[in-house]
Amino acid sequence: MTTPHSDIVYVEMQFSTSLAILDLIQPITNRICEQLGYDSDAQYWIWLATQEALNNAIEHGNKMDTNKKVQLKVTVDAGEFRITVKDEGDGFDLSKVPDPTKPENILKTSGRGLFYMKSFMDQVEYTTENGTTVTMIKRLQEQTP
Amino acid sequence: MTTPHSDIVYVEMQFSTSLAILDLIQPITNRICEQLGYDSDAQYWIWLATQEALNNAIEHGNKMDTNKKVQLKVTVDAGEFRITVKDEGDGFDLSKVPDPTKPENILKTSGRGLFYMKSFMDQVEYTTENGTTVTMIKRLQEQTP
Amino acid sequence: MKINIRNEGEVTIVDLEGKITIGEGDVLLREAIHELTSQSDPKILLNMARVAYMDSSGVGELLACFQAVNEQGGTLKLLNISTKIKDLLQITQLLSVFEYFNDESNALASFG
Amino acid sequence: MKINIRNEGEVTIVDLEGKITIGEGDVLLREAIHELTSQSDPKILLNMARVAYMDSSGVGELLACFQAVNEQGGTLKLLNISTKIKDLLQITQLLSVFEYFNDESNALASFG
Ligand SMILES: Nc1ncnc2c1ncn2[C@@H]1O[C@H](COP(=O)(O)OP(=O)(O)O)[C@@H](O)[C@H]1O
Ligand SMILES: Nc1ncnc2c1ncn2[C@@H]1O[C@H](COP(=O)(O)OP(=O)(O)O)[C@@H](O)[C@H]1O
Repeated sequence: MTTPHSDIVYVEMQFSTSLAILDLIQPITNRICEQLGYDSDAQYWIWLATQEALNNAIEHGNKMDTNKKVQLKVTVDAGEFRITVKDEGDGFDLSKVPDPTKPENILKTSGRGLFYMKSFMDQVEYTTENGTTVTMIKRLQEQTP
Repeated sequence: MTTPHSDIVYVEMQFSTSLAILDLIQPITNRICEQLGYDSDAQYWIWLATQEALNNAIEHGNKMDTNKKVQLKVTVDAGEFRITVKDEGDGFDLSKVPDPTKPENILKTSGRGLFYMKSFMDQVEYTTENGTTVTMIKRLQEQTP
Repeated sequence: MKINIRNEGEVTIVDLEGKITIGEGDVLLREAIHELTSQSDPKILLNMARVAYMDSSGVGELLACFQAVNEQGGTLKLLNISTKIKDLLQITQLLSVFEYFNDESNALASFG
Repeated sequence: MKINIRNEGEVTIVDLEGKITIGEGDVLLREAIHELTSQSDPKILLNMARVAYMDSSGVGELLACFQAVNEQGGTLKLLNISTKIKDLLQITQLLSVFEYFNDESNALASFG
Protein backbone atom coordinates (compact mmCIF):
# COMPACT_ATOMS: atom_id res chain seq x y z
CA MET A 1 0.00 0.00 0.00
CA THR A 2 1.21 3.49 -0.77
CA THR A 3 0.82 6.33 1.69
CA PRO A 4 -2.67 7.80 2.06
CA HIS A 5 -1.15 11.03 0.83
CA SER A 6 -0.80 9.78 -2.71
CA ASP A 7 -3.86 7.55 -2.71
CA ILE A 8 -6.64 8.14 -5.17
CA VAL A 9 -9.93 7.63 -3.38
CA TYR A 10 -12.34 9.42 -5.65
CA VAL A 11 -12.45 10.04 -9.39
CA GLU A 12 -15.51 11.17 -11.26
CA MET A 13 -15.46 11.57 -15.01
CA GLN A 14 -17.96 12.77 -17.52
CA PHE A 15 -17.19 12.43 -21.21
CA SER A 16 -18.78 12.75 -24.60
CA THR A 17 -19.89 9.38 -25.95
CA SER A 18 -16.81 7.81 -27.52
CA LEU A 19 -15.14 4.44 -27.36
CA ALA A 20 -11.76 6.17 -27.62
CA ILE A 21 -11.93 7.08 -23.96
CA LEU A 22 -11.79 3.46 -22.79
CA ASP A 23 -8.03 3.15 -23.17
CA LEU A 24 -7.62 6.27 -21.05
CA ILE A 25 -9.83 5.04 -18.26
CA GLN A 26 -8.17 1.67 -17.84
CA PRO A 27 -5.00 3.11 -16.23
CA ILE A 28 -7.20 4.84 -13.65
CA THR A 29 -9.01 1.71 -12.51
CA ASN A 30 -5.73 -0.23 -12.65
CA ARG A 31 -4.00 2.38 -10.49
CA ILE A 32 -6.73 2.15 -7.87
CA CYS A 33 -6.66 -1.64 -8.01
CA GLU A 34 -2.92 -1.57 -7.28
CA GLN A 35 -3.50 0.85 -4.46
CA LEU A 36 -6.04 -1.57 -2.97
CA GLY A 37 -3.65 -4.46 -3.29
CA TYR A 38 -5.48 -6.41 -5.97
CA ASP A 39 -3.25 -8.68 -8.01
CA SER A 40 -3.05 -8.42 -11.78
CA ASP A 41 -5.72 -11.10 -12.25
CA ALA A 42 -8.25 -9.19 -10.18
CA GLN A 43 -7.26 -6.00 -12.03
CA TYR A 44 -8.00 -7.72 -15.30
CA TRP A 45 -11.48 -8.80 -14.29
CA ILE A 46 -12.37 -5.50 -12.65
CA TRP A 47 -11.38 -3.71 -15.82
CA LEU A 48 -13.36 -6.18 -17.91
CA ALA A 49 -16.50 -5.51 -15.86
CA THR A 50 -15.91 -1.76 -16.06
CA GLN A 51 -15.41 -1.92 -19.80
CA GLU A 52 -18.61 -3.93 -20.27
CA ALA A 53 -20.55 -1.32 -18.31
CA LEU A 54 -19.01 1.52 -20.32
CA ASN A 55 -19.63 -0.30 -23.61
CA ASN A 56 -23.26 -0.73 -22.71
CA ALA A 57 -23.63 2.92 -21.72
CA ILE A 58 -22.04 4.04 -24.99
CA GLU A 59 -23.71 1.53 -27.27
CA HIS A 60 -27.12 0.67 -25.80
CA GLY A 61 -27.63 3.70 -23.54
CA ASN A 62 -26.39 6.69 -25.51
CA LYS A 63 -26.60 4.81 -28.82
CA MET A 64 -23.27 6.32 -29.89
CA ASP A 65 -24.81 9.83 -29.85
CA THR A 66 -21.77 12.09 -29.37
CA ASN A 67 -23.97 14.83 -27.93
CA LYS A 68 -24.78 12.62 -24.99
CA LYS A 69 -22.47 12.05 -22.08
CA VAL A 70 -21.36 9.09 -20.02
CA GLN A 71 -20.49 9.46 -16.38
CA LEU A 72 -18.07 7.23 -14.52
CA LYS A 73 -17.49 7.41 -10.81
CA VAL A 74 -14.89 5.34 -9.02
CA THR A 75 -14.62 5.55 -5.28
CA VAL A 76 -12.74 3.72 -2.60
CA ASP A 77 -14.34 3.57 0.79
CA ALA A 78 -13.94 1.18 3.67
CA GLY A 79 -12.04 -1.25 1.47
CA GLU A 80 -14.81 -1.25 -1.09
CA PHE A 81 -14.08 -0.38 -4.69
CA ARG A 82 -17.24 1.09 -6.18
CA ILE A 83 -17.66 1.79 -9.87
CA THR A 84 -20.70 3.63 -11.18
CA VAL A 85 -21.51 4.15 -14.85
CA LYS A 86 -24.37 6.39 -15.91
CA ASP A 87 -25.70 7.10 -19.38
CA GLU A 88 -28.41 9.32 -20.88
CA GLY A 89 -30.35 6.55 -22.60
CA ASP A 90 -33.90 5.24 -22.33
CA GLY A 91 -33.14 2.58 -19.76
CA PHE A 92 -34.17 -1.07 -20.14
CA ASP A 93 -35.95 -3.83 -18.37
CA LEU A 94 -33.35 -5.88 -16.57
CA SER A 95 -35.78 -8.75 -16.05
CA LYS A 96 -36.15 -9.11 -19.82
CA VAL A 97 -32.41 -9.63 -20.41
CA PRO A 98 -31.97 -13.30 -21.35
CA ASP A 99 -29.59 -15.54 -19.39
CA PRO A 100 -26.72 -16.24 -21.80
CA THR A 101 -25.98 -19.59 -20.18
CA LYS A 102 -29.37 -21.08 -21.05
CA PRO A 103 -29.01 -23.70 -23.80
CA GLU A 104 -30.98 -21.65 -26.33
CA ASN A 105 -28.72 -18.63 -25.80
CA ILE A 106 -25.31 -20.21 -25.55
CA LEU A 107 -24.50 -19.76 -29.23
CA LYS A 108 -25.84 -16.21 -29.52
CA THR A 109 -23.24 -13.71 -30.62
CA SER A 110 -24.14 -11.14 -27.97
CA GLY A 111 -25.69 -10.82 -24.53
CA ARG A 112 -22.81 -11.78 -22.25
CA GLY A 113 -21.73 -8.35 -20.91
CA LEU A 114 -24.02 -8.20 -17.91
CA PHE A 115 -23.30 -11.80 -17.06
CA TYR A 116 -19.56 -11.10 -16.97
CA MET A 117 -20.10 -8.01 -14.83
CA LYS A 118 -22.04 -10.07 -12.32
CA SER A 119 -19.48 -12.87 -12.43
CA PHE A 120 -16.46 -10.73 -11.68
CA MET A 121 -17.86 -8.16 -9.27
CA ASP A 122 -19.30 -8.81 -5.82
CA GLN A 123 -22.39 -6.74 -6.43
CA VAL A 124 -24.07 -5.23 -9.50
CA GLU A 125 -27.09 -2.96 -9.25
CA TYR A 126 -29.15 -1.18 -11.88
CA THR A 127 -31.41 1.82 -11.64
CA THR A 128 -33.11 3.40 -14.62
CA GLU A 129 -34.17 6.96 -14.07
CA ASN A 130 -33.04 9.63 -16.50
CA GLY A 131 -30.86 7.04 -18.18
CA THR A 132 -29.31 3.92 -16.77
CA THR A 133 -27.03 3.82 -13.76
CA VAL A 134 -25.11 0.67 -12.98
CA THR A 135 -23.21 0.39 -9.72
CA MET A 136 -20.64 -2.34 -9.30
CA ILE A 137 -18.89 -3.16 -6.07
CA LYS A 138 -15.75 -5.14 -5.49
CA ARG A 139 -14.88 -5.87 -1.91
CA LEU A 140 -11.29 -5.79 -0.84
CA GLN A 141 -9.13 -8.86 -1.30
CA GLU A 142 -11.63 -11.24 -2.75
CA GLN A 143 -10.14 -12.64 -5.89
CA THR A 144 -12.06 -13.49 -9.06
CA PRO A 145 -13.26 -15.35 -10.88
CA MET B 1 -7.43 13.24 -37.88
CA THR B 2 -9.53 10.34 -36.71
CA THR B 3 -13.22 10.12 -37.48
CA PRO B 4 -15.56 12.31 -35.42
CA HIS B 5 -17.06 9.08 -34.20
CA SER B 6 -14.07 8.24 -32.05
CA ASP B 7 -13.15 11.81 -31.17
CA ILE B 8 -13.07 12.90 -27.57
CA VAL B 9 -14.53 16.40 -27.38
CA TYR B 10 -15.40 16.66 -23.72
CA VAL B 11 -13.94 15.17 -20.57
CA GLU B 12 -14.69 16.43 -17.11
CA MET B 13 -12.98 14.94 -14.08
CA GLN B 14 -13.28 15.48 -10.40
CA PHE B 15 -10.84 13.81 -8.05
CA SER B 16 -9.72 13.79 -4.47
CA THR B 17 -6.62 15.91 -3.95
CA SER B 18 -3.67 13.73 -4.91
CA LEU B 19 -0.60 14.14 -7.04
CA ALA B 20 -0.89 10.49 -8.07
CA ILE B 21 -3.63 11.37 -10.52
CA LEU B 22 -1.33 13.48 -12.71
CA ASP B 23 0.16 10.51 -14.55
CA LEU B 24 -3.35 9.33 -15.35
CA ILE B 25 -4.48 12.64 -16.75
CA GLN B 26 -1.55 13.16 -19.09
CA PRO B 27 -2.67 10.45 -21.56
CA ILE B 28 -6.05 12.18 -21.81
CA THR B 29 -4.66 15.58 -22.75
CA ASN B 30 -2.14 13.91 -25.05
CA ARG B 31 -4.87 11.95 -26.79
CA ILE B 32 -6.86 15.11 -27.43
CA CYS B 33 -3.74 16.91 -28.64
CA GLU B 34 -3.15 14.15 -31.18
CA GLN B 35 -6.76 14.34 -32.25
CA LEU B 36 -6.31 18.08 -32.84
CA GLY B 37 -3.18 17.53 -34.85
CA TYR B 38 -0.69 19.05 -32.41
CA ASP B 39 2.84 17.75 -32.79
CA SER B 40 4.68 16.18 -29.88
CA ASP B 41 6.33 19.49 -28.96
CA ALA B 42 3.00 21.25 -28.59
CA GLN B 43 1.72 18.24 -26.65
CA TYR B 44 4.62 18.59 -24.26
CA TRP B 45 3.97 22.26 -23.55
CA ILE B 46 0.22 21.84 -23.24
CA TRP B 47 0.77 19.10 -20.71
CA LEU B 48 3.30 21.23 -18.85
CA ALA B 49 0.78 24.08 -18.55
CA THR B 50 -1.93 21.63 -17.46
CA GLN B 51 0.33 20.10 -14.88
CA GLU B 52 1.30 23.49 -13.47
CA ALA B 53 -2.38 24.38 -13.09
CA LEU B 54 -3.13 21.04 -11.40
CA ASN B 55 -0.10 21.35 -9.12
CA ASN B 56 -1.25 24.79 -8.01
CA ALA B 57 -4.79 23.56 -7.37
CA ILE B 58 -3.48 20.64 -5.30
CA GLU B 59 -0.72 22.47 -3.48
CA HIS B 60 -1.80 26.11 -3.08
CA GLY B 61 -5.56 25.75 -3.56
CA ASN B 62 -6.53 22.61 -1.70
CA LYS B 63 -3.32 22.62 0.36
CA MET B 64 -3.03 18.85 -0.09
CA ASP B 65 -6.27 18.32 1.86
CA THR B 66 -7.47 14.92 0.62
CA ASN B 67 -11.04 15.77 1.60
CA LYS B 68 -11.09 18.51 -1.00
CA LYS B 69 -11.55 17.94 -4.68
CA VAL B 70 -9.98 19.21 -7.86
CA GLN B 71 -11.99 19.54 -11.03
CA LEU B 72 -10.52 19.36 -14.50
CA LYS B 73 -12.49 20.05 -17.63
CA VAL B 74 -11.06 19.61 -21.11
CA THR B 75 -13.18 20.56 -24.09
CA VAL B 76 -12.61 20.85 -27.80
CA ASP B 77 -14.75 23.36 -29.61
CA ALA B 78 -14.26 25.18 -32.88
CA GLY B 79 -10.62 24.16 -32.98
CA GLU B 80 -10.03 25.52 -29.51
CA PHE B 81 -8.60 23.31 -26.81
CA ARG B 82 -9.86 24.58 -23.48
CA ILE B 83 -8.56 23.32 -20.15
CA THR B 84 -10.16 24.39 -16.89
CA VAL B 85 -8.85 23.54 -13.43
CA LYS B 86 -10.86 24.34 -10.34
CA ASP B 87 -9.96 23.89 -6.69
CA GLU B 88 -11.66 24.42 -3.33
CA GLY B 89 -9.08 26.80 -1.90
CA ASP B 90 -9.17 30.38 -0.64
CA GLY B 91 -8.20 31.96 -3.95
CA PHE B 92 -5.40 34.50 -4.29
CA ASP B 93 -4.63 37.91 -5.64
CA LEU B 94 -3.22 37.45 -9.12
CA SER B 95 -1.88 41.02 -9.18
CA LYS B 96 0.32 40.22 -6.18
CA VAL B 97 2.09 37.31 -7.88
CA PRO B 98 5.64 38.48 -8.61
CA ASP B 99 7.05 38.37 -12.15
CA PRO B 100 9.68 35.61 -12.06
CA THR B 101 11.72 37.25 -14.81
CA LYS B 102 12.42 40.41 -12.84
CA PRO B 103 16.08 40.52 -11.75
CA GLU B 104 15.26 40.22 -8.05
CA ASN B 105 13.19 37.07 -8.67
CA ILE B 106 15.28 35.20 -11.22
CA LEU B 107 17.07 33.10 -8.65
CA LYS B 108 14.03 32.32 -6.52
CA THR B 109 13.34 28.62 -6.22
CA SER B 110 9.62 28.94 -6.94
CA GLY B 111 7.10 31.16 -8.66
CA ARG B 112 7.42 30.12 -12.31
CA GLY B 113 4.29 28.00 -12.77
CA LEU B 114 1.92 30.75 -13.83
CA PHE B 115 4.56 32.25 -16.09
CA TYR B 116 4.99 28.95 -17.92
CA MET B 117 1.24 28.54 -18.26
CA LYS B 118 0.99 31.98 -19.86
CA SER B 119 4.01 31.30 -22.08
CA PHE B 120 2.73 28.06 -23.55
CA MET B 121 -0.99 28.70 -23.83
CA ASP B 122 -2.72 31.33 -25.94
CA GLN B 123 -4.91 32.54 -23.13
CA VAL B 124 -4.95 32.08 -19.34
CA GLU B 125 -7.73 33.44 -17.17
CA TYR B 126 -8.32 33.29 -13.43
CA THR B 127 -11.46 33.65 -11.42
CA THR B 128 -11.60 33.24 -7.67
CA GLU B 129 -15.02 32.48 -6.34
CA ASN B 130 -15.53 29.43 -4.16
CA GLY B 131 -11.97 28.44 -4.90
CA THR B 132 -9.80 29.23 -7.84
CA THR B 133 -10.70 28.47 -11.45
CA VAL B 134 -8.08 28.79 -14.12
CA THR B 135 -9.07 28.51 -17.76
CA MET B 136 -6.39 27.98 -20.38
CA ILE B 137 -6.99 28.06 -24.10
CA LYS B 138 -4.83 26.76 -26.88
CA ARG B 139 -5.93 27.64 -30.38
CA LEU B 140 -5.55 25.07 -33.09
CA GLN B 141 -2.25 24.72 -34.91
CA GLU B 142 -0.26 27.43 -33.24
CA GLN B 143 2.94 25.88 -32.10
CA THR B 144 4.82 26.76 -28.93
CA PRO B 145 6.97 28.08 -27.48
CA MET C 1 -5.25 -5.76 -33.66
CA LYS C 2 -2.81 -7.24 -36.16
CA ILE C 3 -3.75 -10.26 -38.26
CA ASN C 4 -1.32 -12.47 -40.11
CA ILE C 5 -2.43 -15.31 -42.34
CA ARG C 6 -0.32 -18.34 -43.21
CA ASN C 7 -1.10 -21.63 -44.89
CA GLU C 8 0.03 -24.99 -43.60
CA GLY C 9 -1.16 -27.57 -46.12
CA GLU C 10 -4.92 -27.31 -46.23
CA VAL C 11 -5.16 -25.35 -43.00
CA THR C 12 -5.13 -21.58 -42.80
CA ILE C 13 -3.54 -20.32 -39.61
CA VAL C 14 -4.73 -16.89 -38.55
CA ASP C 15 -2.29 -15.29 -36.11
CA LEU C 16 -4.01 -12.65 -34.03
CA GLU C 17 -2.16 -10.05 -32.04
CA GLY C 18 -3.74 -7.45 -29.76
CA LYS C 19 -7.19 -6.96 -28.32
CA ILE C 20 -10.53 -8.32 -29.50
CA THR C 21 -12.98 -5.82 -28.10
CA ILE C 22 -15.78 -3.62 -29.26
CA GLY C 23 -14.39 -1.15 -31.75
CA GLU C 24 -10.98 -2.76 -31.75
CA GLY C 25 -10.11 -5.92 -33.58
CA ASP C 26 -13.66 -7.18 -33.85
CA VAL C 27 -14.32 -5.83 -37.33
CA LEU C 28 -10.86 -6.77 -38.59
CA LEU C 29 -11.32 -10.34 -37.42
CA ARG C 30 -14.73 -10.57 -39.02
CA GLU C 31 -13.43 -9.32 -42.35
CA ALA C 32 -10.48 -11.70 -42.33
CA ILE C 33 -12.73 -14.67 -41.63
CA HIS C 34 -15.26 -13.50 -44.21
CA GLU C 35 -12.46 -13.48 -46.78
CA LEU C 36 -11.42 -17.01 -45.84
CA THR C 37 -14.93 -18.45 -45.91
CA SER C 38 -15.34 -17.55 -49.59
CA GLN C 39 -13.49 -20.78 -50.36
CA SER C 40 -15.42 -23.98 -49.73
CA ASP C 41 -14.69 -26.26 -46.78
CA PRO C 42 -12.35 -23.82 -45.04
CA LYS C 43 -10.07 -25.20 -42.33
CA ILE C 44 -9.12 -22.38 -40.01
CA LEU C 45 -6.91 -22.34 -36.95
CA LEU C 46 -7.14 -19.11 -34.93
CA ASN C 47 -3.85 -18.60 -33.12
CA MET C 48 -4.67 -16.50 -30.06
CA ALA C 49 -1.27 -16.72 -28.36
CA ARG C 50 -0.90 -12.96 -28.61
CA VAL C 51 -4.44 -11.92 -27.82
CA ALA C 52 -3.93 -10.11 -24.54
CA TYR C 53 -7.48 -9.03 -23.94
CA MET C 54 -10.98 -9.93 -25.02
CA ASP C 55 -14.37 -8.70 -23.83
CA SER C 56 -17.91 -9.99 -24.37
CA SER C 57 -17.94 -8.45 -27.85
CA GLY C 58 -14.81 -10.41 -28.64
CA VAL C 59 -16.43 -13.61 -27.43
CA GLY C 60 -19.43 -12.82 -29.63
CA GLU C 61 -17.14 -12.18 -32.56
CA LEU C 62 -15.43 -15.52 -32.02
CA LEU C 63 -18.80 -17.26 -32.12
CA ALA C 64 -19.85 -15.37 -35.25
CA CYS C 65 -16.66 -16.51 -36.97
CA PHE C 66 -17.18 -20.07 -35.77
CA GLN C 67 -20.69 -20.12 -37.18
CA ALA C 68 -19.75 -18.48 -40.48
CA VAL C 69 -17.09 -21.12 -41.03
CA ASN C 70 -19.48 -23.94 -40.06
CA GLU C 71 -22.09 -22.70 -42.51
CA GLN C 72 -19.49 -22.96 -45.22
CA GLY C 73 -18.97 -26.59 -44.27
CA GLY C 74 -15.64 -25.72 -42.73
CA THR C 75 -13.98 -26.03 -39.36
CA LEU C 76 -12.61 -23.36 -37.04
CA LYS C 77 -10.41 -24.32 -34.11
CA LEU C 78 -8.52 -22.31 -31.51
CA LEU C 79 -4.84 -22.38 -30.67
CA ASN C 80 -3.10 -21.09 -27.54
CA ILE C 81 -5.94 -19.44 -25.69
CA SER C 82 -4.88 -17.79 -22.44
CA THR C 83 -6.22 -18.82 -19.04
CA LYS C 84 -8.30 -15.66 -18.96
CA ILE C 85 -9.92 -16.27 -22.33
CA LYS C 86 -10.52 -19.86 -21.24
CA ASP C 87 -12.27 -18.50 -18.14
CA LEU C 88 -14.44 -16.19 -20.26
CA LEU C 89 -15.51 -19.09 -22.45
CA GLN C 90 -15.86 -21.49 -19.54
CA ILE C 91 -18.28 -19.46 -17.46
CA THR C 92 -20.53 -18.86 -20.45
CA GLN C 93 -20.54 -22.59 -21.29
CA LEU C 94 -18.61 -22.02 -24.50
CA LEU C 95 -15.41 -23.88 -23.81
CA SER C 96 -16.92 -27.15 -25.01
CA VAL C 97 -18.18 -25.50 -28.18
CA PHE C 98 -14.70 -24.76 -29.45
CA GLU C 99 -11.98 -27.28 -30.12
CA TYR C 100 -8.73 -25.82 -28.78
CA PHE C 101 -5.07 -26.74 -28.68
CA ASN C 102 -1.89 -25.64 -27.01
CA ASP C 103 0.39 -27.04 -29.68
CA GLU C 104 0.36 -26.03 -33.32
CA SER C 105 1.38 -29.38 -34.77
CA ASN C 106 -1.24 -31.23 -32.72
CA ALA C 107 -3.79 -28.70 -33.88
CA LEU C 108 -2.80 -29.12 -37.53
CA ALA C 109 -2.86 -32.92 -37.24
CA SER C 110 -6.39 -32.78 -35.81
CA PHE C 111 -7.78 -31.38 -39.05
CA GLY C 112 -7.02 -34.81 -40.53
CA MET D 1 13.59 9.23 -10.83
CA LYS D 2 16.77 7.22 -10.70
CA ILE D 3 20.03 8.75 -9.58
CA ASN D 4 23.46 7.30 -10.20
CA ILE D 5 26.61 8.86 -8.80
CA ARG D 6 30.08 8.39 -10.28
CA ASN D 7 33.40 10.09 -9.64
CA GLU D 8 35.71 11.32 -12.35
CA GLY D 9 38.77 12.72 -10.63
CA GLU D 10 37.59 15.56 -8.44
CA VAL D 11 34.24 15.84 -10.17
CA THR D 12 31.13 14.01 -9.09
CA ILE D 13 28.86 13.17 -11.99
CA VAL D 14 25.21 12.76 -11.03
CA ASP D 15 23.31 10.83 -13.71
CA LEU D 16 19.62 11.58 -13.51
CA GLU D 17 16.98 9.46 -15.17
CA GLY D 18 13.28 10.20 -15.23
CA LYS D 19 11.19 13.21 -14.35
CA ILE D 20 11.98 16.15 -12.09
CA THR D 21 8.54 17.34 -11.05
CA ILE D 22 6.63 18.08 -7.91
CA GLY D 23 6.34 14.91 -5.91
CA GLU D 24 8.60 12.99 -8.25
CA GLY D 25 12.34 13.27 -8.39
CA ASP D 26 12.52 16.62 -6.67
CA VAL D 27 13.10 15.28 -3.17
CA LEU D 28 15.49 12.56 -4.35
CA LEU D 29 17.58 15.11 -6.22
CA ARG D 30 17.69 17.43 -3.22
CA GLU D 31 18.80 14.62 -0.92
CA ALA D 32 21.51 13.48 -3.31
CA ILE D 33 22.89 17.00 -3.63
CA HIS D 34 22.64 17.55 0.10
CA GLU D 35 24.77 14.46 0.62
CA LEU D 36 27.38 15.71 -1.84
CA THR D 37 27.60 19.21 -0.38
CA SER D 38 28.74 17.86 2.98
CA GLN D 39 32.25 17.73 1.52
CA SER D 40 33.93 21.10 0.98
CA ASP D 41 34.37 22.65 -2.45
CA PRO D 42 32.11 20.13 -4.23
CA LYS D 43 32.41 19.92 -8.02
CA ILE D 44 29.17 18.52 -9.37
CA LEU D 45 28.11 17.77 -12.92
CA LEU D 46 24.39 17.01 -13.30
CA ASN D 47 23.94 14.74 -16.28
CA MET D 48 20.41 15.37 -17.53
CA ALA D 49 20.61 13.34 -20.74
CA ARG D 50 17.85 11.09 -19.49
CA VAL D 51 15.61 13.65 -17.85
CA ALA D 52 12.58 13.47 -20.09
CA TYR D 53 10.41 15.96 -18.29
CA MET D 54 10.73 18.82 -15.87
CA ASP D 55 8.17 21.32 -14.58
CA SER D 56 8.51 24.60 -12.67
CA SER D 57 9.13 22.69 -9.44
CA GLY D 58 11.99 20.89 -11.18
CA VAL D 59 13.45 24.20 -12.31
CA GLY D 60 13.16 25.47 -8.74
CA GLU D 61 14.85 22.33 -7.46
CA LEU D 62 17.71 22.80 -9.90
CA LEU D 63 18.20 26.32 -8.62
CA ALA D 64 18.07 25.19 -5.00
CA CYS D 65 20.78 22.64 -5.74
CA PHE D 66 22.85 25.22 -7.57
CA GLN D 67 22.66 27.58 -4.64
CA ALA D 68 23.37 24.90 -2.04
CA VAL D 69 26.52 23.92 -3.90
CA ASN D 70 27.60 27.56 -4.33
CA GLU D 71 27.19 28.21 -0.61
CA GLN D 72 29.55 25.35 0.02
CA GLY D 73 32.11 27.08 -2.20
CA GLY D 74 31.51 24.48 -4.91
CA THR D 75 30.40 24.45 -8.50
CA LEU D 76 27.40 22.80 -10.16
CA LYS D 77 27.22 22.52 -13.93
CA LEU D 78 24.75 20.86 -16.27
CA LEU D 79 25.37 18.23 -18.92
CA ASN D 80 23.16 17.27 -21.84
CA ILE D 81 20.07 19.32 -21.21
CA SER D 82 17.32 18.76 -23.76
CA THR D 83 15.97 21.48 -26.02
CA LYS D 84 12.83 21.58 -23.92
CA ILE D 85 14.66 22.06 -20.64
CA LYS D 86 16.78 24.70 -22.35
CA ASP D 87 13.54 26.45 -23.37
CA LEU D 88 12.24 26.31 -19.80
CA LEU D 89 15.44 27.89 -18.47
CA GLN D 90 15.72 30.35 -21.35
CA ILE D 91 12.31 31.96 -21.00
CA THR D 92 12.79 32.44 -17.28
CA GLN D 93 16.21 34.04 -17.86
CA LEU D 94 17.99 31.15 -16.21
CA LEU D 95 20.01 29.75 -19.09
CA SER D 96 22.84 32.20 -18.44
CA VAL D 97 22.87 31.30 -14.75
CA PHE D 98 23.92 27.73 -15.39
CA GLU D 99 27.03 26.58 -17.16
CA TYR D 100 26.04 23.71 -19.43
CA PHE D 101 27.75 21.28 -21.78
CA ASN D 102 26.85 18.73 -24.42
CA ASP D 103 30.02 16.73 -24.03
CA GLU D 104 31.14 15.04 -20.84
CA SER D 105 34.88 15.42 -21.38
CA ASN D 106 34.53 19.12 -22.18
CA ALA D 107 32.43 19.49 -19.08
CA LEU D 108 34.98 17.69 -16.92
CA ALA D 109 37.84 19.73 -18.36
CA SER D 110 36.00 22.95 -17.54
CA PHE D 111 36.22 22.27 -13.81
CA GLY D 112 39.99 22.89 -14.21
N1 LIG E 1 -26.96 1.02 -20.34
C1 LIG E 1 -27.91 0.35 -21.03
N2 LIG E 1 -28.93 1.03 -21.62
C2 LIG E 1 -29.89 0.38 -22.31
N3 LIG E 1 -29.93 -0.97 -22.45
C3 LIG E 1 -28.95 -1.70 -21.89
C4 LIG E 1 -27.90 -1.09 -21.15
N4 LIG E 1 -27.09 -2.07 -20.70
C5 LIG E 1 -27.60 -3.21 -21.13
N5 LIG E 1 -28.72 -3.03 -21.85
C6 LIG E 1 -29.58 -4.06 -22.47
O1 LIG E 1 -29.24 -5.32 -21.93
C7 LIG E 1 -28.86 -6.21 -22.96
C8 LIG E 1 -27.78 -7.14 -22.49
O2 LIG E 1 -26.58 -6.46 -22.32
P1 LIG E 1 -25.22 -7.26 -22.27
O3 LIG E 1 -25.39 -8.42 -21.37
O4 LIG E 1 -24.14 -6.30 -21.93
O5 LIG E 1 -25.02 -7.84 -23.74
P2 LIG E 1 -24.82 -7.11 -25.14
O6 LIG E 1 -24.29 -5.75 -24.85
O7 LIG E 1 -23.86 -8.00 -25.85
O8 LIG E 1 -26.17 -7.11 -25.77
C9 LIG E 1 -28.46 -5.33 -24.12
O9 LIG E 1 -28.61 -5.98 -25.36
C10 LIG E 1 -29.38 -4.15 -23.96
O10 LIG E 1 -30.63 -4.42 -24.53
N1 LIG F 1 -4.93 27.64 -7.29
C1 LIG F 1 -4.30 28.51 -6.47
N2 LIG F 1 -4.81 28.79 -5.25
C2 LIG F 1 -4.18 29.64 -4.41
N3 LIG F 1 -3.05 30.30 -4.74
C3 LIG F 1 -2.50 30.08 -5.94
C4 LIG F 1 -3.09 29.18 -6.87
N4 LIG F 1 -2.33 29.17 -7.99
C5 LIG F 1 -1.32 30.01 -7.77
N5 LIG F 1 -1.40 30.58 -6.53
C6 LIG F 1 -0.49 31.57 -5.93
O1 LIG F 1 0.32 32.10 -6.95
C7 LIG F 1 1.69 31.90 -6.63
C8 LIG F 1 2.51 31.67 -7.92
O2 LIG F 1 2.19 30.41 -8.45
P1 LIG F 1 3.17 29.75 -9.47
O3 LIG F 1 3.58 30.78 -10.47
O4 LIG F 1 2.53 28.53 -10.00
O5 LIG F 1 4.48 29.41 -8.66
P2 LIG F 1 4.69 28.42 -7.42
O6 LIG F 1 3.59 27.40 -7.45
O7 LIG F 1 6.04 27.84 -7.66
O8 LIG F 1 4.65 29.27 -6.19
C9 LIG F 1 1.73 30.74 -5.67
O9 LIG F 1 2.85 30.77 -4.84
C10 LIG F 1 0.43 30.96 -4.90
O10 LIG F 1 0.61 31.88 -3.87
